[in-house]
Amino acid sequence: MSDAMTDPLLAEIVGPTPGQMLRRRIFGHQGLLIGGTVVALLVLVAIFAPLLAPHDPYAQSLVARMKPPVFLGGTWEHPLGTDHLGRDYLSRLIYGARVSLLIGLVTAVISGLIGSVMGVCAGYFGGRVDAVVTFLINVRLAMPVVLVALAVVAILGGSLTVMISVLGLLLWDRFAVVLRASTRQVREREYVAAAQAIGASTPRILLAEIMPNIVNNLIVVVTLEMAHAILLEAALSFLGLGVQPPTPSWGLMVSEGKNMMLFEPWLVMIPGAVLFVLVLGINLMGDGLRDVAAPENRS
Amino acid sequence: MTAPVLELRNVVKTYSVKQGLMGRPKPLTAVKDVSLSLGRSEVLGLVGESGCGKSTLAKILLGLEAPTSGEVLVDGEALGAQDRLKLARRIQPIFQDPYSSLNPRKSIADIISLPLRVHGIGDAASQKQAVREILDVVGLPSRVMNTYPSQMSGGQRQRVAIARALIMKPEIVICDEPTSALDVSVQSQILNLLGELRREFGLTYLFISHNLAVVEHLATRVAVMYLGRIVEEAETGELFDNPRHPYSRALLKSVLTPEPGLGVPDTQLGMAYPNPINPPSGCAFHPRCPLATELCKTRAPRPVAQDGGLVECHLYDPETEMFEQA
Amino acid sequence: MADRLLTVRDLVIDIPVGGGTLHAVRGIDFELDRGEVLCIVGESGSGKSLTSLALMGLLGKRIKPKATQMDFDGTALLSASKKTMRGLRGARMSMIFQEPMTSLNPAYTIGDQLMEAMLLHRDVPRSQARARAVELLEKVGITAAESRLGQYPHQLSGGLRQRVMIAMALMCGPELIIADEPTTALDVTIQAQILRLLVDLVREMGMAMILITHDLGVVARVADKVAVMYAGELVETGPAKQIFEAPMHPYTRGLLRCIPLPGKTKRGSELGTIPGIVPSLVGKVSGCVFRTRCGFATEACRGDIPRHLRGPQAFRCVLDDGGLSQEKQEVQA
Amino acid sequence: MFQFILKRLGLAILVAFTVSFISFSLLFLAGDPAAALAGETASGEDIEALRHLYGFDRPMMVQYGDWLFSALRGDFGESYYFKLPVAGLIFDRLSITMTLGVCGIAFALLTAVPLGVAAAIRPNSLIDRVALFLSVAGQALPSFWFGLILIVVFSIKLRWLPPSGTATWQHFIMPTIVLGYYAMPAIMRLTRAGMLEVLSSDYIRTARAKGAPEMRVMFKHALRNAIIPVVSLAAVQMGFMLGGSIVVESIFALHGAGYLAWESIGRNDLPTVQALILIFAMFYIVFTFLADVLNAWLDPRMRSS
Amino acid sequence: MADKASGTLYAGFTKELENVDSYFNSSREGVVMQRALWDGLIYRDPITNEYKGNLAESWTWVDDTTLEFKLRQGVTFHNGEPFNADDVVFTVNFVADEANGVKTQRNVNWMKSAEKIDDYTVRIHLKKKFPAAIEFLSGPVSMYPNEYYAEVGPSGMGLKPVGTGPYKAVEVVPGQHFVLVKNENYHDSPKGQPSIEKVDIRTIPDVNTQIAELFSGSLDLIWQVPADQAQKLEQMGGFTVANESTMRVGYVSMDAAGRSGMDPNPFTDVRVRKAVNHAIDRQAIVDNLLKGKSQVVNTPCFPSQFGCAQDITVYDYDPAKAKALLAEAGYPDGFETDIYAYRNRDYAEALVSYLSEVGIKANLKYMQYSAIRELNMKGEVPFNFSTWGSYSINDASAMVSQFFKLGSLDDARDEQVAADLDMADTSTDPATRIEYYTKALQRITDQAYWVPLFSYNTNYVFKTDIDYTPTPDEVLRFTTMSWK
Repeated sequence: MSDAMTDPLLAEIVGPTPGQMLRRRIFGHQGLLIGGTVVALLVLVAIFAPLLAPHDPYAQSLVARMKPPVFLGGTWEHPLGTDHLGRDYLSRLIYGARVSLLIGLVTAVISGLIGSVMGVCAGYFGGRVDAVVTFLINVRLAMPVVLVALAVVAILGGSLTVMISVLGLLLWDRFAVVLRASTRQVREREYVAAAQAIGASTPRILLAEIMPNIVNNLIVVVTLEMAHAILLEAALSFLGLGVQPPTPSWGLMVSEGKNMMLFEPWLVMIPGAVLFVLVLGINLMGDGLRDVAAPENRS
Repeated sequence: MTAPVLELRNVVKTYSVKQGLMGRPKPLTAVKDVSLSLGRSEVLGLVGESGCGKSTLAKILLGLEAPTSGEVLVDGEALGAQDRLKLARRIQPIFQDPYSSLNPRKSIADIISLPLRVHGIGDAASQKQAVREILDVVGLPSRVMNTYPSQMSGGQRQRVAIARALIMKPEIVICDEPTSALDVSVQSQILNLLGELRREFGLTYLFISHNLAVVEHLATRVAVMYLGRIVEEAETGELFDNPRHPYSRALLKSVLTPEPGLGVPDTQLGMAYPNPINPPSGCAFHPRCPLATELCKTRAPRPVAQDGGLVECHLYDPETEMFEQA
Repeated sequence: MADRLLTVRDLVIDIPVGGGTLHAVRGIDFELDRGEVLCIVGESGSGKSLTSLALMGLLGKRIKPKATQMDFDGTALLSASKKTMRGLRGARMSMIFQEPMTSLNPAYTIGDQLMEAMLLHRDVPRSQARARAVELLEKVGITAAESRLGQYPHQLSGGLRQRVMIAMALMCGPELIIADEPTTALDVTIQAQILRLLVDLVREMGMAMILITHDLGVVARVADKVAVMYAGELVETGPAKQIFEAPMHPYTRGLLRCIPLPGKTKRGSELGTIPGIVPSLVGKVSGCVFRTRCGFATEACRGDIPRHLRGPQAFRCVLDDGGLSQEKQEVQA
Repeated sequence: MFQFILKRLGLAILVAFTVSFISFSLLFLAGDPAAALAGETASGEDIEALRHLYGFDRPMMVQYGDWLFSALRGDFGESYYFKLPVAGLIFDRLSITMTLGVCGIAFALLTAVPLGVAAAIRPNSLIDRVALFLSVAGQALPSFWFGLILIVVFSIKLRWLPPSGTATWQHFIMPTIVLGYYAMPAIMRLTRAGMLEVLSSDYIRTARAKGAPEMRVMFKHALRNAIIPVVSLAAVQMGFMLGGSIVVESIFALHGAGYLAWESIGRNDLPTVQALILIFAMFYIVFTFLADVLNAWLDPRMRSS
Repeated sequence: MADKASGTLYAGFTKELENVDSYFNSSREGVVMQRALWDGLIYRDPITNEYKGNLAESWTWVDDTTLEFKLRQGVTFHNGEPFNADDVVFTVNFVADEANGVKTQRNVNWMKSAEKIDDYTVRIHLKKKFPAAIEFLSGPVSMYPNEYYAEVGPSGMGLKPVGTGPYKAVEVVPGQHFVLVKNENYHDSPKGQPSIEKVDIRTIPDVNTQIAELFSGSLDLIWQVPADQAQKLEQMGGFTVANESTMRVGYVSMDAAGRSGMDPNPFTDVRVRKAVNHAIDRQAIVDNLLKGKSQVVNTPCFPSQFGCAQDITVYDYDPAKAKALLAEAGYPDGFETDIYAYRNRDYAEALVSYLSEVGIKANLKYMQYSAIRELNMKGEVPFNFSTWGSYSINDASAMVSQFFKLGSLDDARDEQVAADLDMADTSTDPATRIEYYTKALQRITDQAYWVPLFSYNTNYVFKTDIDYTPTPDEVLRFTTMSWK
């Protein structure tokens, strides 16, 4: 039997499904795999913090303050030593992962909701809606984030809730910018016109036709903004206007350790390094996701 | 000609266009007072250069844009007054770019069944059955239902787009350059399919194209558009055998058929296509027209009936002195 | 032998891709004499553009073309130094691209871009380059040429830009022009104008041209010689008249049948088709690549494919007549 | 072009007004400024008197109007803490912040643009990977931590650089690096992406087809186009940097405007904080405005429209 | 580089002064500057606590509300203006006028006016009987040049201070540094003659940076160094680390009067308050966190203050007892509350941790002092870790009477205590005063209205070639410093 006798259409459908392609790209992307692994590990650490932490992160022992970590001559009782109140540093780091990830995630969700709605509306409806959203983005970008966040936290008092609300209300700009652009792009696609011609309602078009095509961009921005929020929280906590002690936040740990930085540098190095690794992991993951899921938006 | 299923009466569409990033918006009249009618089972070919307003016209017919003034009638009913959903059952589009007209994140079954779901026709099972049937009609095996557009070739995608357009059995299909993105060998497949479907389902097409050879092959009537106006409209044979408007003549001359030795024709057209924001005075075609006179620069011609068609040129208007020269 | 300008023997272009090697162009041969117009015609993905870029040495760092011979007027293009190639490009061989909208640098004026090639290759003062630019702009039918020099590309329409591109290619009076789908992005009426201009200029200046297109209509009207390309191979070559009047390869015949001819094809009749799609060229490719879409395909098509000569016309097929007799029988039956 | 500038200016002014209103109302909700003003020993009556003296008992819109009108004339009121005009207070410190900002952006541009270009010329090469790593690491590096590490290494261990203050140019080296490194990744990525995009564009192929040497293609044809968005980004980053210099200034004890902002927040010094938010926002607005104008001038497509 | 050879002493300040004019700032650093740049009429020896004449040669009480001073002759201000009765009259009348807005009114609002008798004799009239007048005149009340001050006012004085003190200010760059040089014409003051030629005081907010500068040699002296760092510096050697106690007392106040609207409000129950007292290991905090000369304090005042009895009711650290008391009060599982704090976040954290061990979940609200104070005055703070420095006044009235006399900051609102304190504050008889202070303190501790915590200390760290002995009043005196 000759090749020509076989169904030509059979021969034609050889390409992988979008899902297969995605999987193939994911597993071929080093940065994504490394970043994803780091983030996954830290997420697991956060989830299983009570099982992993050797001590109660809040239990202080004023007679066992600033014990050095095991690699600097400490004991395995406190593998990473103790802080200025004699609390187990490792346990605080482990619980700190919860704080950082929680802040990152919830902030990204809040700002993501605000920014996506604005961006998608601006991109889809254009005209006046777009003008208003663009103006709001401009206003938001003009506000110095750190300063405004500091001021608000100083006014309302620092707590996890305040922190998350403030960051959530401040960090929506990138969502709006990116989703506005990608919605505009998708909106020009003929399948949107086709759906309109079919008689599909605007919410249906937004949710069923446009959303699936911009969700990749959204996920990318979510990861990058998560990293941004985590860094900002750490910076604010470092400046003393972030989450309140005794909550084990990594930024706060750096801030507390800073006092003894010149004598016990590990107090600063350890939480700073963990923060760096987490944010690096999230960024690698975000960059990777962009390369993998929305390669057209690489910049 | 049978009773028109689709009629355009004095349709005007004006956009406000910004020049540059921040320039002052200017009015751009993309469609200028166009009247057209489409009989049942007719294929009206619409030809013209890019920017002449043919795609705007298509959008108006699909209800994607509202005309600035004028009326669109479907079976004698004004379009604006009709329910959008009702309209969607009667008129469906096939777009130019099969890569952009299918949502890449949806399976073929999802794409084709979307009209049924939007209109709430049948349950999941019957929708699936309908998809299977329509796939058969457009010559695709039902296996493709679970694949995605990215897995298909351009020709197959265009078949999917046709299947989506036909699943609700519309009367009218607006084909906006349906083959211009395809290779020749695939283009002929799609043209054949469109012909078959028309015969089988008694479809009416508005067939927009810049490829005159294709229009000649498929259309029963042809309308030639220039800068928002229909400058000539006639039965296909009549137009191709005896083009009247100088623009139609130039267009026909530009068709390069694979016949060796004929050389590249001289269209005798002036170079520049005018800026639609500042259209020329008088007859919009006069700057490019080899036969233009002083009169053409100042006075816009009016449509004149000619052998069952229309032409809009002073040369054919018995009331102007140029008539004699033609 | 006529005044041979270009000889290509067994040109191979392999492109490394994710899953292996894409054998984009496989062993093609052609030659071109001074003053001749060769059209390479093929559908998308046939490798015709890659061939032209290979001639110009513009394939990029990742892609290394191979050939037993690729000579331009005695210069071996593949072994020439970068400097030699730069000396040829823009001076003795020029190229015109498909997209006039994006092929001009938006940051510089038309004048700057026109003069650049001349200033690079010829030791002339700016004033002379400028004079030449004005002369050529007038030649390509642009009015008020002098004032156009100060304009930026975005101020020109597509047709005008393509004229500027043509003028730019002509600045140093090249011996060979490679035009890659120069009119595809343009409207029909403009297409005819530009093609006419190009052909006239080529004839007037005695240049050779390689025109790459997918449009058989363009080929028929412009070409002296035609090379039909399918999936990286030249399936048929020969003089234009012969190819159109007596196409031998099943693919050439199939293509011609697909096109409706106003006045010749019966209106609304069934057009010819070529079923299926171009096969993937990644991995091992052997035999006739058209066999998956060919009505006359047999087991033999998997093996080596002979090249048949009919005077200046040549085609590759296992059948001596390219299946022509079989086709006639089918029509009768 | 002129119309563009005018329109852009209008937008900038509108943004400035909105920001001024937000910053004013934000801090207006901060609680009783009179109590903050009165200090440790004041009685209820003292506070009441102060409230009246400073006009805190008037409606908010009146106070805003008042404040804005004065601010337009360069009068931002008197600092609660220093009892000195805020404008002078900020003006004194702005030069340090500006110096830092200019050095920072210069550092960022001087490292990011060459790296970005080099990375784009040879994608996936070693230099590309190094550049990518630097940018990814830069985005993940908490600047407060980075600053502390630099102090430990360069001031304490190596004793090469002074840890704090502004006396000499050496004092600015570490703050410049910390601040500039914050802006570097984005600029690097944009340069790289822009160069990659431009290098794959048709007109670069045209330039090569003309026989232009590779260097000329890179710098004359490619960089000229790729750099346009970088100009905008640099301006935006400069705006962000000035607003974000709080952390750096507090680590290196630079008595600039950022540090004043942090201290003023701590002291509840309302007029100073309001003025600083407005001034930092104005910097951003002015820089982006200038960048847009510069962009329009660099890009002939916008220049002629 | 700072060293002995350069003759310049580089010192670090943490806090930026709002105004160098000593009447218009309220910080410790301001007091340091005040003692260096200006003189008071009287001087109190910080060691012996003996009052000596400074700008005044002698003083006498004319009556209960009038003091007469004989002024020292031949003293000139830094700008050459001679010092005489006009300067005293102007200064006193200026600062005593509330409208001029002296920052710490308490320092000056007991004076009514001053009156010139002759060029070198003045009288100061008091509003009412005020036994601490001498103490204040030897402390915060310093004399300004009348002509200059009238001309430039507080803001001018802040930028270019002029006094009679042992040092002159030659450069004032707000927020950055102050440069003082020795006053060569300094009068024969009990402060002694300055020895160090030049003092350059830089404002460096971060203690770490200060230490880094100390390491790199660009600072010679820093103070207010936290205990941990001071200890490390001492261990390292190469620096002199001196520790002195201060009068500042840390305490926790509770909403015993039930003003905060917390419902239920456990603090209205004396058993809960006692439980809180038992829950905190104050000695451990002192030993491990404050260190130095800090000590546990049992009553709401500093032990050296007149009338500040210590051995009344002492609550020892006994978490079991605390739990029992809580259970008895109906909170066997403890309760949740907010605890406010404005400084020493680590101490606050330690408190929170102790409280949580007995089941009291205290959410730390770390805020600006002014913000907490505002809330506190409205009675919205249920639980507050705070401190009080008593303006370094060695009298219990400076602390306990500030908080328990039904003022807006009084969370106990105990009329009995208020009445006793009133007796103690207004009596002139030391025995009566002691009796009533003791009575009040007894009730306060019995009722456990507060948890008095500890006294603070200050660490001074300086290069070994500097000779200096800090005093317990937390004032840095450049005059008593010298190079070895």
